[in-house]
Amino acid sequence: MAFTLTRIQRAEADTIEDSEEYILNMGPQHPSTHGVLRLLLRCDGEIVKEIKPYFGYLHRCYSKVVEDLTYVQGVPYSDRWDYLASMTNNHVNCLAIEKLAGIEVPRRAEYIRVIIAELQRIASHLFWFGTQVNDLGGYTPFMWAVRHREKIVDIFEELSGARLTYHYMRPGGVMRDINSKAGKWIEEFIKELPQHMRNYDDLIMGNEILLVRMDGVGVLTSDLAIKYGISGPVLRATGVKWDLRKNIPYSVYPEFDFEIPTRQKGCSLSRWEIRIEEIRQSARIVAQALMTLPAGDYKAKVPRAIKPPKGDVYAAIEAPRGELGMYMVSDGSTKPWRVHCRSSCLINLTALNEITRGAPIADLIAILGSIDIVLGETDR
Amino acid sequence: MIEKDQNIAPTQKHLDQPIGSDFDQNLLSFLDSEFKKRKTLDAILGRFVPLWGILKGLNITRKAIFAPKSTIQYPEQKLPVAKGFRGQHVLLTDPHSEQLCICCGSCVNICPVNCIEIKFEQAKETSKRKRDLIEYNVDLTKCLFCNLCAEICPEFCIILGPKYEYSDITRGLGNLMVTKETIERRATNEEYDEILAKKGPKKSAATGDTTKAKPEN
Amino acid sequence: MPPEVKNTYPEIESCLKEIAESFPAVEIDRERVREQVAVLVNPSDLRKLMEKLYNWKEYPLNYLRCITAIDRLTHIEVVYVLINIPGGGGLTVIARCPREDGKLPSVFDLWHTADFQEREVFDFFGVQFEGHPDLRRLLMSEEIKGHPLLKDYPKGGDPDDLVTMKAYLPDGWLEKMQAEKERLKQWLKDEVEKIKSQGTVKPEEKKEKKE
Amino acid sequence: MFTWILRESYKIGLSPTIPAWAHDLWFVIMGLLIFAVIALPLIIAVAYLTLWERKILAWAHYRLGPNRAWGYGFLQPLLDAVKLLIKEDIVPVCVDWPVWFLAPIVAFTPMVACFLAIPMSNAFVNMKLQLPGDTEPVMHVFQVPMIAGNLNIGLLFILALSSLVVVGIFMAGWGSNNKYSLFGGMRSAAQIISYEVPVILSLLCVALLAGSLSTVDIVKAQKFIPPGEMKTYLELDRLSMSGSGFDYTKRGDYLNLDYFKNLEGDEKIIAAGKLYHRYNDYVNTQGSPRLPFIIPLFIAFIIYFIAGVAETNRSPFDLPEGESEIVAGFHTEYSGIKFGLFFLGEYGNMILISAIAVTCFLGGYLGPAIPGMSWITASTGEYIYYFFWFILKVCLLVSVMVWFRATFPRLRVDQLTDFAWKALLPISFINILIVGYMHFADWNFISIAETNWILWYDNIVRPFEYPFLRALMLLFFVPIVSDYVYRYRKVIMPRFIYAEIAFILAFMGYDIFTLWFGSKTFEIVLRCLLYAVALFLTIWMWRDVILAMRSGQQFPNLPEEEAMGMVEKVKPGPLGVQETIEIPTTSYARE
Repeated sequence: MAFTLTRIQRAEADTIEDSEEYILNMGPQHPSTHGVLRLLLRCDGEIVKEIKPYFGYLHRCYSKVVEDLTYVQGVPYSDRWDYLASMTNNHVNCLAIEKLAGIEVPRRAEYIRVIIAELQRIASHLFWFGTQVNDLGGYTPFMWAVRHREKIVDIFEELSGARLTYHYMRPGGVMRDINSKAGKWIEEFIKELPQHMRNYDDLIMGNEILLVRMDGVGVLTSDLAIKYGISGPVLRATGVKWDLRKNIPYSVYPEFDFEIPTRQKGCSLSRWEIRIEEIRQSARIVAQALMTLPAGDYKAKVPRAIKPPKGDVYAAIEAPRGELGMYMVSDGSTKPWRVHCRSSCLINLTALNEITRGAPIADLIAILGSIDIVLGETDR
Repeated sequence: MIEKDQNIAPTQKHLDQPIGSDFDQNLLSFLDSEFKKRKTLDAILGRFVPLWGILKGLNITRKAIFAPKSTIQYPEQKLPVAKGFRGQHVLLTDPHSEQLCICCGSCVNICPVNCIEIKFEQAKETSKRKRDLIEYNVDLTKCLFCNLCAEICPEFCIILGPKYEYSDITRGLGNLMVTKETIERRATNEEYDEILAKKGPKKSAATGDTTKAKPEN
Repeated sequence: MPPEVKNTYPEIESCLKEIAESFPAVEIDRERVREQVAVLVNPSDLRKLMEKLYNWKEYPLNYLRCITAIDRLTHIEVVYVLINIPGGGGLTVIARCPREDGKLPSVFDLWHTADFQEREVFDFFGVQFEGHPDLRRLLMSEEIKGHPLLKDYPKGGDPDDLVTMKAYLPDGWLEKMQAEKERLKQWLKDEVEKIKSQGTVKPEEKKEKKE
Repeated sequence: MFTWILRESYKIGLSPTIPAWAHDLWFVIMGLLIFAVIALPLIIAVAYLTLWERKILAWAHYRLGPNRAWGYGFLQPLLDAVKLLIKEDIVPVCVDWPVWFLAPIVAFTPMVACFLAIPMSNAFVNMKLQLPGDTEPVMHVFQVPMIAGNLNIGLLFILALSSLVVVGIFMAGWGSNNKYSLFGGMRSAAQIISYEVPVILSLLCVALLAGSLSTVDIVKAQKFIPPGEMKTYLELDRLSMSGSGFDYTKRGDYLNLDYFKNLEGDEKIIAAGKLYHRYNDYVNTQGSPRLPFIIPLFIAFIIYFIAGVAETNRSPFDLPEGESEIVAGFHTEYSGIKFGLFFLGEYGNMILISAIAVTCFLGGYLGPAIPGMSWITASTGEYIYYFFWFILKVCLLVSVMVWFRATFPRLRVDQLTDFAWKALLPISFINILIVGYMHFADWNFISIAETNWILWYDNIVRPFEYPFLRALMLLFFVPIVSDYVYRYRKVIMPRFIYAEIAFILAFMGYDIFTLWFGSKTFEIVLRCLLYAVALFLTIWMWRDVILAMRSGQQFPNLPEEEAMGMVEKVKPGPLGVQETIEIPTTSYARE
């Protein structure tokens, strides 16, 4: 119903010839642009006619800096792209280096990587859950989600020694072995996850206000999503069953049994459901990986100065926010000739103008939250 | 059991033994059963009672209001820092405050942000070591705390310690650019034993200094 | 052992055959990009090739994963990583274009995702994409001069645009950076001559020898 | 205290024989005194309400809340107030200064003024005084409610003033010369105007039951007396007054002591005092149940509370200052004590809405007798006992509001107004019908069953039926399918007119048949037929639409939609004509 009303508002707003349109400058300092995104809105009343995003307020010259560093030195920089999912950033960086240099990763290391990456996905989705509801005006879920995410952060601190920018995954394996304390914590976390998820569902998921706010808002069709290069939960919400962990497997993922949740409507609510379902699937993957954790080395023997042969590589993984890719060019020396990061947030934002057209500003905020951007990754 | 790989973290021994697959094998089935759990009464009421979701939400916040709180009163109480935490640098000397660093400059070279600078001079013939470390400055405003310097160090004498309260209002030398005097401390005996254990097998390595391999005690 | 990654798709092979027939100018390189087949084209053929790949009946490469560019000192290579959803097979199309005011046809109307990525390439390499709706800088601010990811762009910014430099730099650094820029120009000239002479590029090793 | 004030004031020679103007002046002074007694505690109450809210929110987040300022944060509100006072008062460039400056005051003052008409406690005063009709000064028993202005239109006064807040907020939105502030102002205007209607309709039920608009009478009407007991001592009155010709349903009649000729001295006075109370107890509550009105008017209470939360711009209706959408809404540009005034206004409104709800639905200052506190009498400060109950109930409702904030996300603007006009308004209309009928039937279900149904029809249905049936059509069909109306208007309009004609025939039929045949039964049968026709026409009118809604099919796009090319997706592009527009990033850019 709300959607039809916005449609009729849109129809009326468009039929008026002399409607007083104006420019509204949202951001870079705005509570819910998730950092320093700047949107230039052409509005009519509260109806958004067109959006012109401006990036670069968090640009840190990643590509230019890394060209002067060796491959190993470049890895800690990748922590800073998506500071809510640093592990996956390390993962794609190490994956690119290993493909380029042909490094064999031990099996135990791969398993540890999978466990860590899925925990990171859960943490990132939890944080998204909090911020999404915060954008919609609910304050409690944010605190609950952050309090829950804190457990994962503790696990990562126990493993890597850092709480935000864990430089944990290294070319050829991981930094330290997964010790029994962290293992116990992971097991506890996984075991009490279902209760937490039930609490979240009771708290907000069935809430009628949330449903009317999210349902049918920011609809994106599947063909349009593919045309826009959308990836991750936003793409899956449009009905496309595309997940790099299944379609282009890149680690030991083929050995685990998990499902790829998809929805058909492509609205914000279906993105919501996808992410909530992905948390469950990630928990299942972690459980399987823990149950069959092989013994062995946690890190291959890597020369101090990696000298990959000449050539290019495009490595991509399924990060929490979509396909996180890395195009790396080696000229045979110890330093990469060119490094490019394919940011999922930036490319998901390409469709923002399309899916928010004719929606009121309140919906724009909801849609922005449901795309789940991190400006660190958008600007690199 | 300790790898001879040079990139191994020096704090590996501090941590517990690495685990095998000693987790309970019913984890997955437990998860599936838990996720499948549905409250039928809830579903029925949700269909027929208007605004049932809102009432549920109110109920669960009511529970939370009277639940025990999880705040840590920071300056008074502090959370324990994990072993192997990557905080401010620590420059270890041996238990007799004899300098362990051989001024090879590996940490300076590996640092991605060039936040370490060292000054040394040739030692006199009387002393066992070749070089005397004069200055060891770490610029914390630049540092990424990536732990690479600690992993590359052939003497395992520079590590990232557990100190995380190093914020300051000025950036100058001694405040956020910590000096040798600030970060240097004696290694405890077990730390020193671990360092010896790591160095022992690779006495003849080109990077290590053979004369310093076995100090007297 | 890691699971073997499926990197050969029969559809792609047939596709490559047809490309080789219809576009004699393109060269197909199987070694260059790991686990993928690279198709090197000239700017003139790019547009036609892209339309063919996008409208491929059996196996349309409908998903553009990534656009980026590489500065090869003599020319700039713009890389398009294409893939088919849900097939999974893909190609890497690499278009060469001259280094100074290089022009390429935009693929915006085929893949809308090219909107920001082409802007990024233009921002960092100065490649003009003809047919792009609004080709502005993406990440750098408008008043920046030059294109930073070119190899002869001095670290820390272009000393010629005083607007930005004066604001950020302490005294005396401007002269240093101008000297650095001169050095880089000279270095680039030498490199290009060497490449033309021997046809191999190893600038990093040369630099190490210098230092 | 009030007892004391009155007694002392009479000692110092305010004799009952003072002229009328002095008598008025006396009540003016009393009003000012009580206002001074009200306004200061109000500010403090608001300050500590903020602390209480932060505490509850923190507990809901598993946090502790502010606990650094002196113990459990008892000094926090004071420190916040000091901070706001000593903060720099920033005046942005090119604000509309007078409007911008006046806005906080306009938003704050009506809230305080509303508390004039809220009775917070009650005291019994016996005093010797010569009222018209007394031959000499005699002892009289007076109920002095602790209220600044005991207006006989108290409810109206409160409603009128409380809806003035929107003016201040809108002034702030307009004067700040900031688009986000303007959003906030517009939103709050739309919101408060929409939610005034359900508020008034739900308070109308209260006025209906209490038989008065005076808040004091409304509270007295909720004094719990078991109906049986009520009946008995009304009859006792009848007996005691038999022969005296006393009519206790006439106001003021009880002061005419000629009825008590047969009584002597004090007995006469006591009878007068008794009659005074009997009168108040009876006349205010003619036939209504002697309960807190939340029991008979539960639905009205719910409607009022929801709409009241909306009127105070609280979550989930906090659109005017929803910080995730429009940065801080109407008070984006305000700082220092101006912002503080807005803050006070909002939280004072919370207290006000709760106080009105307590007064009208929860029995005001009345409360059950506390066991063991029987020593509380008029002489030992009964008003404290009443005041305690009042404060307790208000705190309860305010906490519920904070609890809402800890739970709910925010609605959108159109959903907000939908909720007011499509959900709350029809429900409150129907609620009024039911309440009116119950009231007519004396809240006695047996008598409802016994009522002659034609009488029932004449008295209840007929006055309401035309508006009621039209309201049915307009409220339940038109808004719900407004979009479809927009698309199907050509189909719908003629049928709409047929249905209208059928209704009018039905109403004409009533008079015709009563005049010509005088047969009510036949007339009503025929009217039922006509109603059937009209309702059939109504349903037929919406048939296509309802079927379309059922099948969920896609609706024909409007011609103007297709003209605008909105049916197929329009490619995103540059800003077009407005490509090279100057955007003032700050408000200083205009200079």
